[in-house]
Amino acid sequence: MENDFEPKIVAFVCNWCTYAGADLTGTSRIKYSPNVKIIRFPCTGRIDFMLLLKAFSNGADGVIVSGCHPNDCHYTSGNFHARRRWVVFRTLLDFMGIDINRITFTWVSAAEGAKWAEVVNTTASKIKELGPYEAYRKITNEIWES
Amino acid sequence: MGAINEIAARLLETGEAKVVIGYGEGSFGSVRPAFARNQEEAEKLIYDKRCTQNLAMYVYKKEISPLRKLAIVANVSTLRGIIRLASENQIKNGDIITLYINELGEVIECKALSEIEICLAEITPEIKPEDKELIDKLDAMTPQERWNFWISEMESCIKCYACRQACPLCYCTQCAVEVNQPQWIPVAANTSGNLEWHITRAMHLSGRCVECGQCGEACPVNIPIHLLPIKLAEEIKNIYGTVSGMKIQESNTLSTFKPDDKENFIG
Amino acid sequence: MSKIKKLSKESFPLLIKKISETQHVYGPVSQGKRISYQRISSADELASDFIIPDMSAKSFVFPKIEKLFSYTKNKDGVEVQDINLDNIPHRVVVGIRPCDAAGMESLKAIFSWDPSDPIFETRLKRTTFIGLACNQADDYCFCTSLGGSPGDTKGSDILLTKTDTGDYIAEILTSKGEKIVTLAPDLFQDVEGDLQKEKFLANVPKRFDNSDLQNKINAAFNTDVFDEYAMRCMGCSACAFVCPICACFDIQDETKGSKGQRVRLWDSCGAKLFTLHTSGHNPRETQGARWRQRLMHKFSYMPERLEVRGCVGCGRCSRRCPVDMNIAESLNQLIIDN
Amino acid sequence: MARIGVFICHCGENISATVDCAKVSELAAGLPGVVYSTDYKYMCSDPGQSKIKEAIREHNLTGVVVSACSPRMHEPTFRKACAEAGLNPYLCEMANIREHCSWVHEKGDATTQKAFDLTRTLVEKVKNNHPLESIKVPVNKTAIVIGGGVAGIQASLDIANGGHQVILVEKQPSIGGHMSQLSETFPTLDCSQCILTPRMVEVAQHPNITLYTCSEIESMDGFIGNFNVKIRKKAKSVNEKLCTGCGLCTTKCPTKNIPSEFEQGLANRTAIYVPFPQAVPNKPVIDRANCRYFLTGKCKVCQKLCPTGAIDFEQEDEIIDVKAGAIVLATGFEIKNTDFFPEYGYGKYKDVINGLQFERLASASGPTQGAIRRPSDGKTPEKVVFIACAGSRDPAKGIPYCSKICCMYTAKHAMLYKHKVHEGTPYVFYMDIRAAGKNYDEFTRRAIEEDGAKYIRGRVSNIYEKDGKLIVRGADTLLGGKPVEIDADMVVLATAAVSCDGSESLAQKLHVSYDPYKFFAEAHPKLKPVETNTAGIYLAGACQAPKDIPESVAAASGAAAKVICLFSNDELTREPIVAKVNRMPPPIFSTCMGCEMCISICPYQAIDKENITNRNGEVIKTIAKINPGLCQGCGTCVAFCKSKSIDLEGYSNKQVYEEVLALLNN
Repeated sequence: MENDFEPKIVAFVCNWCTYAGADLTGTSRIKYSPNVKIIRFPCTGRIDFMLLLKAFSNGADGVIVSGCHPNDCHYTSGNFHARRRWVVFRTLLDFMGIDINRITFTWVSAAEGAKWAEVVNTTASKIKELGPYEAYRKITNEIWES
Repeated sequence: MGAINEIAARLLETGEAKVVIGYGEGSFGSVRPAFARNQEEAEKLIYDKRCTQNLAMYVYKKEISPLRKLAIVANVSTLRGIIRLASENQIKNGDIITLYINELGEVIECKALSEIEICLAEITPEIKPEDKELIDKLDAMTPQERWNFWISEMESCIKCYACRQACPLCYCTQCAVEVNQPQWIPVAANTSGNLEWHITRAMHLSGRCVECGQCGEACPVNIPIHLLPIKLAEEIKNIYGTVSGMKIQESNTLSTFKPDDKENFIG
Repeated sequence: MSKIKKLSKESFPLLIKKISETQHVYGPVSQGKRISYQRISSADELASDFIIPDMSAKSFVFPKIEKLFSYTKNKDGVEVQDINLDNIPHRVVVGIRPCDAAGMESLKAIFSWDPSDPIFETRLKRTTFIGLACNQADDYCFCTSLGGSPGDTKGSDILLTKTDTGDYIAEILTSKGEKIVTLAPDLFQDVEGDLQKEKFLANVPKRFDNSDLQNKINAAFNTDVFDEYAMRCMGCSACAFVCPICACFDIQDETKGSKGQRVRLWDSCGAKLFTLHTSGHNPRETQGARWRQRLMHKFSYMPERLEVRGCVGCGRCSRRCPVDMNIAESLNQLIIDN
Repeated sequence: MARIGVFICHCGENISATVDCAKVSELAAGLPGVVYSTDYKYMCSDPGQSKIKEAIREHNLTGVVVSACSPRMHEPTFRKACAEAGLNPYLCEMANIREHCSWVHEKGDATTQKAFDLTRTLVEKVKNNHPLESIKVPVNKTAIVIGGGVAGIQASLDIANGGHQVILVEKQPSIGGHMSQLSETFPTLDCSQCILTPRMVEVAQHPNITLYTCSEIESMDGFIGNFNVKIRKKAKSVNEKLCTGCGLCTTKCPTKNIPSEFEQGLANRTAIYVPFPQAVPNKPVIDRANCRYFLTGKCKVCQKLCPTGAIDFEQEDEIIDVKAGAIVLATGFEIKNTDFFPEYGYGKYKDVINGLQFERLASASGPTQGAIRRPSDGKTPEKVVFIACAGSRDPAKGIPYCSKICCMYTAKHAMLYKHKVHEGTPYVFYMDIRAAGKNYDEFTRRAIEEDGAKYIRGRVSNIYEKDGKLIVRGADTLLGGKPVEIDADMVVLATAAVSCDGSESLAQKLHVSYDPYKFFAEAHPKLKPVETNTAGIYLAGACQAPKDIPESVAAASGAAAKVICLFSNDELTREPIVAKVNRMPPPIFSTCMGCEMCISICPYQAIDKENITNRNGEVIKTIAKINPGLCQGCGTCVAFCKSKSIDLEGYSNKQVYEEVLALLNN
């Protein structure tokens, strides 16, 4: 069962660094796990924390959030704002017992195609090990099962 | 507690305030928010140890704010609420006269918001020992135990929004939970919807919460929901050194940044 | 059909055990600072020494989320799946307070009003209420002012009254109650003579005289008594949600991919969104108007249309109100003023 | 009802080798709202694009999803194709099934499924797209150049020669900047003024350039193409129109002992003065802080002598309103004074001077007519110690960066000294020699090898005076830190180049970001070196970071080119991917509560306040307003806004929300 488990992982990435970095992974033909699917945003600053909640409540087992390295933001400071947001958000999730091991925050630049593959593979294998996010699924499914 | 009645009576008499928001005797030995619009009502205002409720949310309440100029009887949490509202442009100088009652029971009449800042300058805000205790207890738990704790609380939530209504900083005409394009948060009071609602509320208060605990006080099913924003306020104090509701010109922690802000989890 | 039996304190847990063999049993359970009706498997789990659970028992017949039907969107349109009433469980609620049980009558009046609501009807039919008469009360209790009592049998299928020995006087009130007795007839002992139930009931003094209440309330419609309420009431829905009778609801679609379901959710006339029009206009513009609506609905409109009041005097709304909007006090004031 | 067309590209075999494209197309056809779905070998080819165009017309499509390569590659291609077929280009989205799928996964069902998942996600997004029009902003073709040093001069001339109006604003009474103070320039040793003054004159005479000296920026609002700037022109007390620049006043002024700024305090000037002989404009100004009349109320010698009656003691500061389409910042740099260095005597030794003072000593037009004489007693120094990195690269002094120009000018100073004092010995203390530049390394080598400058690698720990000599104590790190002591006659500190006083407040007025050292920040360190984050404001020269002359000039021409590009259009066309604050009918007007936190979060200062007024003009509500001319569409405000009152075109809340749901629910 454990081995068969194919986790659903959503990656929220910025257009200018990580999306481009993932493009480079492709151009470099570096293979990675197909469990991760990317949603494109202009900037990490655009990524609403509520979207991460929506990902979990719609059955995601893991989430990746990735953007430009500090000081490299295409919009200069979107990632700095995002960084504060994630610091607080992560604290809150942890305080509520939500499994923060299921969220990977990372900076991947447009030049880091190999890093992107590594981030995806590491996250995918970590989530595989953690198994499906049953605890969250239980509370989201209750309304559908009654 | 003569002073508060006399000051309220004078402010109403001179027309400096159309209504004085304060505390009055409530049901069966409790206190309740009270509104003095005339001499008779001014006489009924009280202030004592029971008056811990943060009344700042009345300042922008639709039924009251048109009566500005207002006066408000304030404890420390009300002061902080007012200052934070001012820093978010919800109150202007001159909208309100604040009657701060200090530890000695003296009434300090603040006509300008800057006078409230002066009162607050002498105060180091601290969270309630019982809240601290519960936060520490939760911090010491395993994530699984914390999850079990909160999920059992979330199951009880009925989404009555008393937490929001009681909060001095939940002043939005349209709350994020009322947005239905897209329907960010389910309307239904199911467990995951409740969880999303409370996470959203805590996030929206992060960097802004004045730690009055009013949301938890208001909860009809006794969910200690105030621990969420208070926990974040404590973390923000530790990480960024900011405390909200102390200065009108204070910057908002989550809409500002420093290039060398620290974090230890972004790879 | 009322029959009086005796249920000894030793028999009571056995009865719960017996019922749980075939049905889900619920009762007031203490959970931190909160007492609520929860599923139990033994009498030990029941909370003791409290006035009234934080939430009323209405969720057994009118849950905070009620699925009405579900649907699937496909290429050609929408396929609707009706709810299967057979799936509504049989349940027994032990320890429901007489006021909560009495509230069931009012709820029934609302949901049976044209047209009758099959889901509600089925839930009510399949729920057996074993009431427990109140032997203590607090200042907020005012059932007696509205014609109820701490030992009121209305709405209960069996009403237990705890005596000073710890044994119970059991009034078997309905055929559903009879069915419970037949599960374990040996536990119910026959009694002789008057057991003087009243002796064991809490004393709930009358807070006001309810005669002509409807007209007095109507007379207050345009008075400025609501101005102070308008200022104080902060517009949450706590009062409505803890109320055993408030039955306003909202209909929403919950969706997930191509699946969806239409649900009925608790709503409250105290919330500003309740009457907000898309245009931005709100016919109940102020919190005062909304509070008035709450009173009017309970004490004027419902008696007029449904011949029941919307209030049983449990006092929950007042206990739970963050700003001490005390309904009994309001009523008293309206009665005095008018 | 949405009518979506889905087009799956094989990309030759790039996609189809691992993804079953026909299957994806078939699955997509089953999605609600999809009315047409197909796959093709090369969607980006002409026949591929024609397929899209035909489908748009034939099936009346309301949205198009092309599942192919990265949108970063072909989004413009397919959007253009859609536009050609009459579909608004912003109703076309791309699912990246090549870079993000076929190239990175093995052939198999999972890969095909992922390609479909990505396609479905974009189908759900495009259902929530709506037509957008590119934003047009009119362009006022006047540029303001702030700062009249060599960078400002170059930028002004380039823009003016491009046929556009330039307003050059200079704080000092003359343009010229630091370059006009220099003696000779490295690595060619040509006379600085000889090459600069013709440019200064050209500025003065250029029909397209309006020059305001003694002027500063008072305030700025507006945005790219449409800036409104107030310039404060300080009172010069001399009517420029009447003044002929005869200079009589300056010779007769009784206050003659004011240290000359131009001469770096090595010579004096009068209270009414022209900073230097080649000044542009070459008309005097009165230094009110030192003028006898302004101090005592008596004197007026200049007024009495002036043949044209140009002296005007009553003159007041003038505020000039100008409108401009672009702004070039060229405010240059300053160097630290010797008093910044306690270890070098806090500036109390007269013969410890900074590099700029040495320039004046070496300058033929300087106080010594180019003879190297030390300030204290006018003697020709026999040993001169030059200390590079005085303050620079010293985190302890708060200046961790390299001032960049010092290595070169110190070599030049050593050379100039040796050329003028043949018997003298120049010593140079240095940390590293940074001589990267055309002919730069050759130049420093010449200083060492031909002119005998003695280079000592090490820092100077302190300087003190003893018997009329300056004892310079340091260490030679190349000799294992051996202590070195030199009894010098004069010491020249290559003090750190720092941002100008007032650059922070100017940056704030112009809403330009700046680095921790108050140098203005470029929009991108690599690809946008002359742009700032505020569209329409550009950087030239050393206001951005220490730069030498050729770099400053290059940056100035770069900035000018950016301005001319901007001015080559009557209107700016911008991607309509901008944020908007919602508006709704009364009584709500907008759900924005006016907390203004988005104003602080916006990296582009694109958010301002807007008052909603009733018919009587009374303010009902103050809300945020986003200037589409400034907004770059990052969406940080959108994610931050608590009441969800701001949304971003192209990445709206509804769009991204539906994407998340679609990705996870099949």
